[in-house]
Amino acid sequence: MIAAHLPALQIVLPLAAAPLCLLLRRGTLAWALALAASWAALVCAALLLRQVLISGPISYELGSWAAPWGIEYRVDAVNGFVLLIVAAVGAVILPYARTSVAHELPEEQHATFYTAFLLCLTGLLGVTITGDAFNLFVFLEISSLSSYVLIALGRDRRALTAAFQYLVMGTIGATFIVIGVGLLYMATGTLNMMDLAERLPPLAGNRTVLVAFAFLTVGTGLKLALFPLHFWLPNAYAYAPSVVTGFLAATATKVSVYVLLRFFFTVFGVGYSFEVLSVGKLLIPLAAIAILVCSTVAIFQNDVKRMLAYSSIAQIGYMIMGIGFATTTGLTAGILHLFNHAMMKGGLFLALGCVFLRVGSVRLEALHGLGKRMPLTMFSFVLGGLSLVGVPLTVGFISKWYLVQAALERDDWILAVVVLVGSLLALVYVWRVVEAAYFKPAPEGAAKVEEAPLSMLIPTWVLIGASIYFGIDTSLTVGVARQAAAQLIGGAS
Amino acid sequence: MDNGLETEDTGGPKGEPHWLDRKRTGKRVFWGLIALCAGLGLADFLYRRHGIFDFEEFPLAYAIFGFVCFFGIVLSGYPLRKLVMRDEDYYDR
Amino acid sequence: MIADLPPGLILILGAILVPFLPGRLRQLYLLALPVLGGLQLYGLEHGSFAQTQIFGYQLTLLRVDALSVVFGTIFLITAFLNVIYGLHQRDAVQEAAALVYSGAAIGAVFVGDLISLFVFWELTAISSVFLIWASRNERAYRAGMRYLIIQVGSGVILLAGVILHAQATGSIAFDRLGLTNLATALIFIAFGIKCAFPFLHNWMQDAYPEATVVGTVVLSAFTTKLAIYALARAFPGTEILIYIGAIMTVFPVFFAVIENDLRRVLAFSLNNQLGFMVVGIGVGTPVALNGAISHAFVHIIYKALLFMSMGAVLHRVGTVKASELGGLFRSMPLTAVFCMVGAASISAFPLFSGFVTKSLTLTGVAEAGYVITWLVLVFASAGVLEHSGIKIPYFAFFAHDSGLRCREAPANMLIAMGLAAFLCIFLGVYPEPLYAMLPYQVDYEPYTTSHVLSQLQLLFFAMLAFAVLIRTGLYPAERPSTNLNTDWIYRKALPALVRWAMTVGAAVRDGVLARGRRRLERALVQITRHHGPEGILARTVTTGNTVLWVALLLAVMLLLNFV
Amino acid sequence: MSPPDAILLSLAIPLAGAALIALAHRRPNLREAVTLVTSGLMFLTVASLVPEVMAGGRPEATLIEMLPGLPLRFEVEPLGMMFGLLASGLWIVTSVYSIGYMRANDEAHQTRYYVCFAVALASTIGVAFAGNMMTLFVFYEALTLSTYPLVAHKGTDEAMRGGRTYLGLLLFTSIGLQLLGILWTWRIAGTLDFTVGGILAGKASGPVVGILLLLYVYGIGKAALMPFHRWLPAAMVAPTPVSALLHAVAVVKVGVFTVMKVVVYIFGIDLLAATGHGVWLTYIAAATLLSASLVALTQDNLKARLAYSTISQLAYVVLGAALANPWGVIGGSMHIAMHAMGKITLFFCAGAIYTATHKTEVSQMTGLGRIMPFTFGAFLIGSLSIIGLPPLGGAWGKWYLMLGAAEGEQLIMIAVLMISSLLNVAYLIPIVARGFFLPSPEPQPASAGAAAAPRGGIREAPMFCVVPLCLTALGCLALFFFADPIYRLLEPIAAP
Repeated sequence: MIAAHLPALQIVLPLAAAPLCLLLRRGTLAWALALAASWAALVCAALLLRQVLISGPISYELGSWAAPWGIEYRVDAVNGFVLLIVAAVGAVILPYARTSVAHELPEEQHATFYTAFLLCLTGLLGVTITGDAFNLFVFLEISSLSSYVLIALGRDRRALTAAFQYLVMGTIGATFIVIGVGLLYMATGTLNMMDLAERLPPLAGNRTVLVAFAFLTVGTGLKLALFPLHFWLPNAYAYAPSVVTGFLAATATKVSVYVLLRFFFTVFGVGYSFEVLSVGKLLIPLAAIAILVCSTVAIFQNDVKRMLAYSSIAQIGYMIMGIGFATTTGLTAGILHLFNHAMMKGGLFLALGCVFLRVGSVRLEALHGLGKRMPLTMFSFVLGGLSLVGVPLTVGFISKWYLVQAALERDDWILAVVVLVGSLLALVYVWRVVEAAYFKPAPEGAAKVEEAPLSMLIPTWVLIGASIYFGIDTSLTVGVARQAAAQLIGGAS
Repeated sequence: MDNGLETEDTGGPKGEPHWLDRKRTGKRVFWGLIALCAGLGLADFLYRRHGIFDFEEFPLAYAIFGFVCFFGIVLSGYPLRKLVMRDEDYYDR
Repeated sequence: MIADLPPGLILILGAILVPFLPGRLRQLYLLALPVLGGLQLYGLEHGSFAQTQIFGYQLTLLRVDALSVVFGTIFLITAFLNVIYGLHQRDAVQEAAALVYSGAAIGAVFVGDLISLFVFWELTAISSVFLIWASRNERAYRAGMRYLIIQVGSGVILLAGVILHAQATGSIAFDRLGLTNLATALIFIAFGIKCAFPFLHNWMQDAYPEATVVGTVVLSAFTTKLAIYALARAFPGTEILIYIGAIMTVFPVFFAVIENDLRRVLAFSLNNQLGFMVVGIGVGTPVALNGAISHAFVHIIYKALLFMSMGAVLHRVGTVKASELGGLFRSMPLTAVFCMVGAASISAFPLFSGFVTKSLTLTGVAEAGYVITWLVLVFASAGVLEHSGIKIPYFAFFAHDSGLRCREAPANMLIAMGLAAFLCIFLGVYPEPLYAMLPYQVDYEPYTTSHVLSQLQLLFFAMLAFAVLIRTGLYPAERPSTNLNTDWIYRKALPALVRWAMTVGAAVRDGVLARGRRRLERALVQITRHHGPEGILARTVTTGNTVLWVALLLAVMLLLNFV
Repeated sequence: MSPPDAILLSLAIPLAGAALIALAHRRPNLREAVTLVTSGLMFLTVASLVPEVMAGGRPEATLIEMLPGLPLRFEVEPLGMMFGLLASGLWIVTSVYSIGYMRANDEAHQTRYYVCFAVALASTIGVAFAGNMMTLFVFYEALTLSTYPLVAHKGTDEAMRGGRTYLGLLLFTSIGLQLLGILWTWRIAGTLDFTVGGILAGKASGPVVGILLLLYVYGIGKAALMPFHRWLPAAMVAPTPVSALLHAVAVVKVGVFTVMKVVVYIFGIDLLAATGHGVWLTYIAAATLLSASLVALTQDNLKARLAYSTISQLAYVVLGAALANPWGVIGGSMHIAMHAMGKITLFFCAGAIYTATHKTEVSQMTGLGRIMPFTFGAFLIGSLSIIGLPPLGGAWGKWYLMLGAAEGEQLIMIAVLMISSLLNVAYLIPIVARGFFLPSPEPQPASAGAAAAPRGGIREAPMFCVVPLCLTALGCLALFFFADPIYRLLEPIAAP
C-alpha cells in the first residue's frame, strides 16, 4: 500500500514537515524533525529507484486524476537517480547541519532555517519527480524561494545582496520557464510532459514551439548557472551558510540540469532539440568556455569557497558538454557527472564548513598548516580535490573517462583536450589548498585548533567516501547512468 | 763489437770513476769510433755481403744510409720544434 | 689445480686477496701468482676448453694454440718480473690493479670468442688506469681520465664491431676476420686504438709518463701487445697494416728526438717498435708473422727493462727529464748497465734479443717484395738507435754531470732488471727456444756474416753521426717543453670547441627562455587581468549586466533558429 | 598460496604494512621492524610467483570491475615479474638503508615517510602486475601521488618547489597526454588488455600510430624523455633513500616499464616496425640520452649529476623499445634491471657520503675515498655497471641494445650508445678517481696519524648505510654472471 504511494510520499513528507518545523520553534526539535523527514525522503527515493530499475518507469497520478488532466508524477531511471542524489545529499547534510548551523546562525533563526531547508528539499524533489511542466515550474519556485531565504541567512552582510541578486536572476529564469511552458500549452494544449512529447513532433516547424524552446533553454540555463548566465552563483555560494552552500552546490544546479535534460530529450525529443534546432552547437562551445574560463578564474581565488564556486560552474560545463553531445556516451557522462559532482563538491563544501567552524575563515591564508591541526578534515578535502582533478580511483575520473570517450566518438579532439586541460587547471587550484594546508607553517601565535566534531566529520566523509567508492566500484552509478541515457536517447520512455 | 759499444759510450764502471769526464776520453772515444767505422766500411770491400735486394750489396750501402738517416733525424728536430714546441705548462694553463 | 682454469683468472681472482694480506706474506703471494699461472699454462694441452653458454652464445675461455701460448708465456714472465720490480712498494691498489691488468691481458690472449675478448679487453682498460692514478696527483688524474676514456672507447668500438659481426654472420668466433666490412672495420679500429695506430696513438705518450714508477713498467707490457696479438689473430695479411705500421715506425722517431721526458721518449719508442710488428702482421707471410710475434716477445722484455731503468731513476731522483739529468752512472752504475743492455737490445745490436727478431721481420718484409716499406723500416731502425739506443742512456747516465747523487736502485728493482737483461742477452745469443715456440716453422739463421755486417755498419755509422753532431754542437739541446701531438685535438681544440658550443648554446637557450618567459609573463598578465580576483570574468557583475547576457543568449538562440 | 592470491597479497602486504607503520608511529623501533618485515614478506610473496612465470604461466587475478569491460585486473607476465622482483627486492635493502640514513640525519616526519614509502611500493607492484592499461594507469597515478609527500618531505621552499614541479609535470603529462592516448586506444581497439602482439595491431595504421605513440611516450612523464624531464632533477630535494629507490628504481622504472609494456603489448613491436614510427622515437631517445649526459657533466651537485645520468639511462630503455625488434626489447628490459641495481648503489653512496661528511658537491669529495673506501669502492662498481663495462650487469643491457640497433640497421644508434658510454665514463669516474687518488684539500683532523695508519682514518657512514650499498654493488657484479635467467625470463615477450 505504502509502496504504491511512494511518489507522493516522497514529496509530502518533507513538505508536511516544513511548517511543523516552524511551529516547533526550538532549533533542536526542528532539526530532529527535519532529519527524520529527510531520511524518510531518502528511503522513499531509494525504494523508488529500486523499483524503477526492476520494473521500469512508474507513473503516479496525484489525487487519482488521470494523466492528461491531473498531475502525474513519473519516475524513470533518469529522475529516479536524481531523486536519490538529492535525497541522499539532504539526508547526509542534515546531521552535519546541527553543529554548523548552531555555530553560524543565531538561535532564533534555527527553526526558520530548517523550514526553509525542508521546503527547498521538497521543491527540488518535486521538480525532479513531477511529470507535469507547470507543476515543475511551481516546485522550482518553491525551491528557489526557499533557497533565497537560506542564502540570506548567511552571516556576512554581503549575503543579502547576493541573495537579492540570486532572487532577481532566479525570478527572471523562472519567468522564462513559465513563458516557455505557457507557449507550449498554447501550441499543444497540454502540460503533461508525456503528452507534450507526443504532440510536439508534428509541430516541429511551429514558431511558437521554437520560441518556447528558446525560453525554456535560457530560463533553465540561468537556474543551472550556464556560462555566461552564472554571475549570480559565486556570491551566492560564497556568502551562504556552509550547510546551504554544500546543499545547493550538490543539488540545486543538478536538478536544473535534470530539467534541461527532461525538456530536451523527453519533451522536445532528441531529434527536435539536436537535429532540427541543433542546440548542441550552442551548448558545447559555452560548456567548453565555462570549463576553461571558470577553472582559470578559480585558480586566482583566495577565498576557497569562491574558488569552489567557480569550480562548480566549470564542472557544470562538463555536464552540459555531455548533454550537448546528445549521444549515449555523452549523456552517460553528463548524468554520471551529475551524481559524481554532487558527491565531491558536496563533500568539499562540507569540509570547508568544518574549517569555517574551527578557524572562522575559509580564505587561503587561514588554511596554513591545517593539515596537521585538522588532519581528517584536510585529508577529506584532498581526496575531494583529487576527485575534482579526475585522478583514477575517484569519481571524477569516471566522469571524465566517459566524457572524453564521448568527445572521441565524435572525433572531436579539441573538446577531448579541453576536458583534460580542465582537469589540469583543477589540479592547480586544488593544489594551492593542499600546499597551504600541508606545507605552509601555521601562522605564528595561531589559536590552537581542534579537529572538527564527529557530527560534521562523518557526513563530510560519507560524501567524500562515496566519491571514492563510486570511483572504484562503478557498477551502480554507471549502470544507472547508462540506462538513463539509453532511455533519454531512445525518446519518450 | 760489444766492446766497441762499451768504449764508445760508457767506458765501463771498472775503470777509475772519473776518467769519462776528462776531455781526452771523449776524443779517444770519438777517434776509436771513427777507426771502428773505417774497419767496418773496409770489410764491405773485402767481403761481398748478401742481401735480398740488389742495392743492399752496394758497398757501404748500410753505412751511408745509417749515417745520413741519423743526421737527418736529429736535424729534423729543429724545424719540428719550431712547429710543435710549447711551454712546459702549456696544457695546465 | 683445476684443469680448465684459464691462467689469467688465477691472477685476476688472486688479486682479490691482495689488500687483506700483511707485508711479507703479501710479497710471497704476489710472486706466487704468476708462477702458479705459469704452471697452469705449462700443463695445458692445445685445444679449446672452459666453454660455456650464455644467451645461446658459445663462450670459450681457454683456447690453447701456438699463438696464444707465445703471448701467454711472455705475459706471465713479464707479470713475474713486474712483481719483483714492484716489491719495494706498499700500495695494495697498485699491486692488485697490476695483477688484474696482467691477468686480464693473459685472459684475453686465451679466449676463443669475441664476447669474452671484449670482457677482458675492457678489464685491461679499467684495471690499468689505476696504475696511472696511483701517482696521486692532478696531472696523473687528468691523464688517467683521458687514457680511460680512450681505452673504454676502444672497448665500445670493439663491442659495436662484435655486435655487427655477430648480427651479420651469427658467429662470435675470434679467428681470422679480415678487413671486409663495417663490422670488421670497427673491430680493426678498436684493435688499432690499443695498438696506437698513427693518430690514435697519443694516449700512450700522454698517459704512460704520468703513471707511477712501477705502473709505467706494467703498462708498457700488456695493452699494446695484446692488440698486436689480436691483430695477428684476426687480421694477418691485411695489406693496409703494412702502411700503417710503416708510418708508425717513422713518425715517433722525430718526436722522440725533441722530447725531454725520457719516459715519454720511451713511449714514442714503443710506438715505433709496434710499427715493426704491425708491418710484419700486415705482410702476413709465415716469416713476417713469426718476425712480428717474436719481436713482440722480446720487445716486451727489453722495453720493460728500459722503463724499469727509467723508473729506477725516477724513483731515486724524482725526475726523468733529460734536461735535468746526466752523469748518473756514478750513482747508479748497475742501472746504467742494465739500461744499456736494454738499449742495445732495442737497437738490435747483434747478440742482443732485438737483433734476432727484427732481422726476421725485415727479412719477411723484403722477401714479400715491399721495397719501400723495407727502406722505411731500415730508416726507422736508425731512428730507434737515436732515441732508445743512445738518447736514453746518454742523457740519463752520461752527458754533462747534473750533479745529482743518489743511491743505487733498490735490490728488487736491480733483480728485476738483471733478470730482464739476462733474458735480452740470452735470447739474443740463443734464440732457438723462442723460434721453437713460434706458430710457424722457422727456417732462419740470424747470424750470417752479411746480416751482422750490414747491421753493424748501419748502427756504427749512425753512432758516428751522433758523435759528429755532439762534437759540432749541432745536436739540439734538451729543453723543458711540451710538444704538441694529436692529443692537442682533445686537450685543446675539442674543449675549446665544446666551450664555444656551450656558450653559444647557452646564449641561444637563454634567449629563447627569456622570450618564452616574457611571453608567458605577458600571457599571465592577460589571464590575471581577465580571470584574477578583480578580473572581468571574476568580478561581481551587476544584475543589469547579467540580464543583458540573458537577453543576448535568448536573442542568439532565436536568431539562430529562425534564420 | 595460489598465484592469484600471491598477486593480491603482494599488493595487500605493503598497504597493510603502511597501516601498521602509521599505528606504530610512537615507537620507532617497532615501526622500522614493521617496515623490514613487510618488505621481506612482500619480496617472498612476489618471488613465489617466479616458478609459475618461468614455466610459461601467466597467473592473473581480478580485483573489481571498475568500468564495464575495464576491470582492475592483474596478470603477471615476464617483464612485470622481473620488475616486481626488482622493486620488492630492492625495497628490503632500501628499508635497511633508510633506517640508517633517516636516523643518522635526524629527519622529521619519519612515520609519514615510511608510510608513503610502503604505499609507493604497493603502487609499483600494481603497475608491475597490471593486466591492462587501465589498471596500470590507476597505479601509475597512485604512485605519483604517494611519492609527492616524499619529495616535498623537508617542507622547505626548495622542497615545495621541487614537489610542485614533480607533481605538476607528472600529472600534466599523464592526464593531459597519456589518458588521452589510453582513451583513444580504448576507442580504436575496444580493449585495454595487455596482449602479446599488441592490441592495436590490425586496428590502427599510418599517422594514428604515430600520434598515439607520441601521446604515450610523452604521456608517460616518468620515463623522463626530454623535454619532460625536469621533474627528476627537481625530485632530488627528497631524502636520499627516496632518490635511491624511487627516483632510480621504482618511479622512473615504472615510466620506462610502462613504455615497454605499451610498445610490446599495446602497439606490438611488429606494428611499430612495420609503420616505421619507432624511428623518430629512437632519435628523441638518442637526443635525450646524449644531452642529459652532457648536462650531467656540468653538474657539481652529486645527486643532480646522478639524476641527469638517470634521465640519460632511461632513454636507453625507451630506445630499446623504439627499436621495435626482439633484441631491442630484451635489451631495454634488461637495462631496467641492470640500471636499477647500479643506480641505487650510486644513490646509496651519495647518501652515505652525505651522512658521513655532509658533503653534496662533487668538488668537495676529493680525497674522501680513503676515508670511505667501501662507499667509494661501491660507487666505482656501480659506475662501471652504468657505463656498461664487463664484468658488471650493465654490460648486458647495452649488449642487447646494440644488437637491437644492429638488427634495425640503425648504425647511428650504435654510435650514440658508444658515445654515451664514454660520456658516462667522463661524468661518473672522476668522482671515484678524485675521491681515491687526489689528496683532500682540507687538512684531515688527524692527518699525521692517518698517514701512518690508514685504517685509523676510515670514517664510514653507519653500518645500516654501508652494508646495503655493498650488497647492491655485489648485485651489479652478480647480474653479470647470472644474466642468463633474466634473459630466459624475458625471452617470451620478444619472440611471441
